[in-house]
Amino acid sequence: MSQTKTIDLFFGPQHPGITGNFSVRVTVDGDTVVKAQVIPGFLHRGFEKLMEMRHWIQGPALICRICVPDPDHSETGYATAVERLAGIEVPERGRYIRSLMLEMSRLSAYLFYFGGYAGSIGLYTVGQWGVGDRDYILDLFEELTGARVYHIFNFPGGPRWDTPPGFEDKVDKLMDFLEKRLKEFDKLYFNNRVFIKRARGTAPMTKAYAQKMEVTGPNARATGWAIDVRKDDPYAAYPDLDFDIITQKEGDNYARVIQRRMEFEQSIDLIRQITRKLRKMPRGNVRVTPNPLHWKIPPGEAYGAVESSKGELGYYVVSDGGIGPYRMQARGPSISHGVQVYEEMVVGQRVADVAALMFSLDVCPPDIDR
Amino acid sequence: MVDEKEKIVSEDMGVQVDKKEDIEMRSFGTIKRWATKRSLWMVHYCTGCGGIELAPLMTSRYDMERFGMHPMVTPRQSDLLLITGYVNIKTLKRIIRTYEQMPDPKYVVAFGSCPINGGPYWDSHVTINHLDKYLPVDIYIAGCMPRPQSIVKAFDDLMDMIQEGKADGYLRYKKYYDKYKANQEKIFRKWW
Amino acid sequence: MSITDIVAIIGMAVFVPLLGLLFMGIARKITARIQNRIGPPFYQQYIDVMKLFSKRSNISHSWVFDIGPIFAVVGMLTTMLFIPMGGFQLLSFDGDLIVIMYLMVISGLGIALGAGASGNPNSGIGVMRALVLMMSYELPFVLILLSVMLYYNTTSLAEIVSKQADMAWAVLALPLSAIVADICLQGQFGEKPFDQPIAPAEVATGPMVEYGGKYLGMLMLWHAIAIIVEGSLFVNLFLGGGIVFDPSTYVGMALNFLVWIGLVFLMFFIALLINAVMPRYRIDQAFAFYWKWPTILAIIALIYVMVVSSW
Amino acid sequence: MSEQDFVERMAKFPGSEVKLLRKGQIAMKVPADKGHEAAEYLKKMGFTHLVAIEYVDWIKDNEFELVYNLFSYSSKMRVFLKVRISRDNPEYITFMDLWPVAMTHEREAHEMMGIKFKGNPNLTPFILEDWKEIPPMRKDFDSRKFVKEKYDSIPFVEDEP
Repeated sequence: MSQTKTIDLFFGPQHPGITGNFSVRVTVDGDTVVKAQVIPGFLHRGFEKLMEMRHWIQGPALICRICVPDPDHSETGYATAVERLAGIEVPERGRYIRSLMLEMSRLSAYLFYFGGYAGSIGLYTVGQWGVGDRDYILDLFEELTGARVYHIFNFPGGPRWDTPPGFEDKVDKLMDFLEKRLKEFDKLYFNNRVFIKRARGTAPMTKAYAQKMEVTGPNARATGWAIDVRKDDPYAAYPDLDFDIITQKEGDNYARVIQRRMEFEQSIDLIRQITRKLRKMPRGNVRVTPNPLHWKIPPGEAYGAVESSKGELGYYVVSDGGIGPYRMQARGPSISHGVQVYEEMVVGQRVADVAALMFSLDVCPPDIDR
Repeated sequence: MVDEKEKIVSEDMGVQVDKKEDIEMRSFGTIKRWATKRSLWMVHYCTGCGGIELAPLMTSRYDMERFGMHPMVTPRQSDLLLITGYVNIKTLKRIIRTYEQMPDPKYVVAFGSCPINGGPYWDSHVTINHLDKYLPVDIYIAGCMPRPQSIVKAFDDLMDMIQEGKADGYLRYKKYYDKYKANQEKIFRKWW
Repeated sequence: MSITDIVAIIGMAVFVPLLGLLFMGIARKITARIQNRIGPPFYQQYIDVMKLFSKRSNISHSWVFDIGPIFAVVGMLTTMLFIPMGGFQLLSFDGDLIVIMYLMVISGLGIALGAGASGNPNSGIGVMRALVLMMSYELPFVLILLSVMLYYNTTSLAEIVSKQADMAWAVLALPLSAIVADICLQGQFGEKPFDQPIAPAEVATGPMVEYGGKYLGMLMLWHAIAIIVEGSLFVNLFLGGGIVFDPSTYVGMALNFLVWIGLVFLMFFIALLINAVMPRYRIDQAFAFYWKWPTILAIIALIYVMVVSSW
Repeated sequence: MSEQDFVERMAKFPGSEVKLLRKGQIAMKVPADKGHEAAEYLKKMGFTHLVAIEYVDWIKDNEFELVYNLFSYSSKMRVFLKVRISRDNPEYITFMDLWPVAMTHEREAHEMMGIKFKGNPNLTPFILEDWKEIPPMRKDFDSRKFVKEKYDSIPFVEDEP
């Protein structure tokens, strides 16, 4: 008998080994995956259609809901695209506040990520600590914007308002705290021998493969490919900030996690640079949005991209001169690494690593579904 | 002691309860309901964006496990289904399937504005706007996102309702089963 | 068998699950404290079991599925009868150590049988993993048992305990064996890094995936008894069975019993602390882990005992 | 190379209509039958990264516009390669041979806009399930009317007495 018996396993949509509402159907031979099929669409809301029925200024209220763990990048991506289309220049302080929010959002998304990957291999303590610490970032967001998760703050034309007095000091204090916590995470997690054994050499992605499959963001950087939208297509205050692109070499699960850990440190550094600049800057002038009720943008098209915590998140906006977008399309980072790349990379892995690979790639299902 | 409230619920709802079970329920109803409310296990299923606020709720800041609640992996083991946010048709099919796999008594908490009336997606072509047309909901939490405090409050209220025997969603589902099924069939072209 | 024996058996059969549930409740509390949380009350586990047994509908898949948990609980309770618990031992004869090894496997097979009948592929994989894991830790554990049996020159657990009361505790006489046995205990408890059979993110709690309501309550009781039985086995083998006071008086007996509870909890506590800060191995890594260093150390320990006892 | 150089080089491609939109973004319009050739031409110029395939429904012109959003990491330039196809028979060729990931983008465009891509083997349902209406992202699909008819018409189960 040459034919082996295979089993179909459904990972999701109701399964803890899945990053949200998403589904993977894996065909397993013994303990090895031989075929995988990704089934997205559980979070489809038709943003692109809804946007056509909204005004320009109503965009951020919807758009932030595209990727839940990382909503500010969605808002800023849309805002950047609309600003480019309308030819608006955001005041310097507005750009800095925007960058501050983006980096804080990145920190919170990475804390989530650490917990997610650790949870997929059973180290729940990291998730408990990480999400607990993330809440302090949410507190600051609440102080700045009034909301914990969906801030609806980065409008086309600049952030809604200036930082409250003393905000920069609070941010700096939190950064000191997070830096201290990161050392504890190192002990518990990043230097944990079982974690290293589990992650190192698992599902490696080569640089050539990443380039072929248009993988972006930390996943691409973990293979040694130095790309970063913050450098390549600068937005917000990033042209003025001083940072280098961090890369790893191996491109396996371990490199992907460590890549995020390094970027976490870098984000803390960036936030410190921003708060230093914000203190010196005159307060007040942050936003130049025209009167939104009869704001018309001349016909044309523009693309605005941001480096979200998952990769390149871009918005293509088309105007026909009306009060709202004629067409808006989002390019979620997960559309490249969550569908085809995942389907190909998971083949040959053990059942135990189906979830681990998904968490390490940081697939965000609403990115794909929209 | 005959438990009047439990009796009223089961008779009012017109659900067939066999005699043995009825006696058992009356005699131990209070204790059973107390145990049920103090150990609500929820299905680990993030059906929408509200799932993001469940994480702080489960972890150190708000620590849901204080109330004996924690996520369970499969519907067979769980008592509580959280509909966290908007419901896509594709998801609704899985939600109903999950709900039907859960053993009685089971409770549904709908999270955020979207399952109430559609929220920001009221004109979207794939989100069903009213969840209670397809599933019985025990408690709603308004807001987008509902803050963890309001979620904790909702769980607290749900526990009170269970103790008083008012959380009768699963009984209503049995009573109006035909109507619920008819509604579900109207929007799904085929089941599987 | 006298009336007192029957009363004792029933008493133990009630007491041990309650004790195990208490341990599990405290475990949840301790884990919560490590994770910066308050955690559930220590009696949470009793509430959970009460709730599970009060579930109104219980979905069955076949009669094999039904008897699986019963098989497991009965198997574990039978094992319990052979294990000395702080001076109380219900059944005992020469060679009971070997019987215990068999019985412990049988109760695991009960779950395997029931889970297999559920037809869910996740349970199948979970059962497969559980069997592989069992095979992995049984090899060093059997070697360690051999070394202990050789050292005390008996195959009766009761005799090992009584000899330890005369001589030193085995943990002092055979420290290497004790370390290896503790590593194996981690796998027997099913705590991380060896909780592959129930890994939620991988196989969705494996064998338990289709079990809900009363079945899950049974499995919880099974787990509670298993904790006590496995911890107690270690305590009997290496920590003198908790016999520190003179067992001829009633006060001494009661104190011995409390010491036994404390020692079993200590073993569980150590496993718990490791559990809280470790991810899990992949099943092949767990297998490789057990058959490498613990096995080598167990062989060294065995050779050491052979040399010592031949003098 | 400056942006103007790029514009000039792209303008050399037969039948192309090139426009510098703003700093770093160029639009290049080519006839539908030259699309694949133009993509190869651009890929050789360094535009190796296919960001996304955008699709716009220009219902007044009775045309669909496919926008291949290409980015060059070497020169940090972005180009929108635009082709227009008829709305009556929306069919185009696949770009999977140039960028494998185009498969997913085309699958999405097929589902949301109803454009068929010749040569793409995987045009199966992707995001929607059992969708029988006209593709939802088309301009003539009225989502508010659809919602009213489909979801709002369903009665509540338990009306208050």
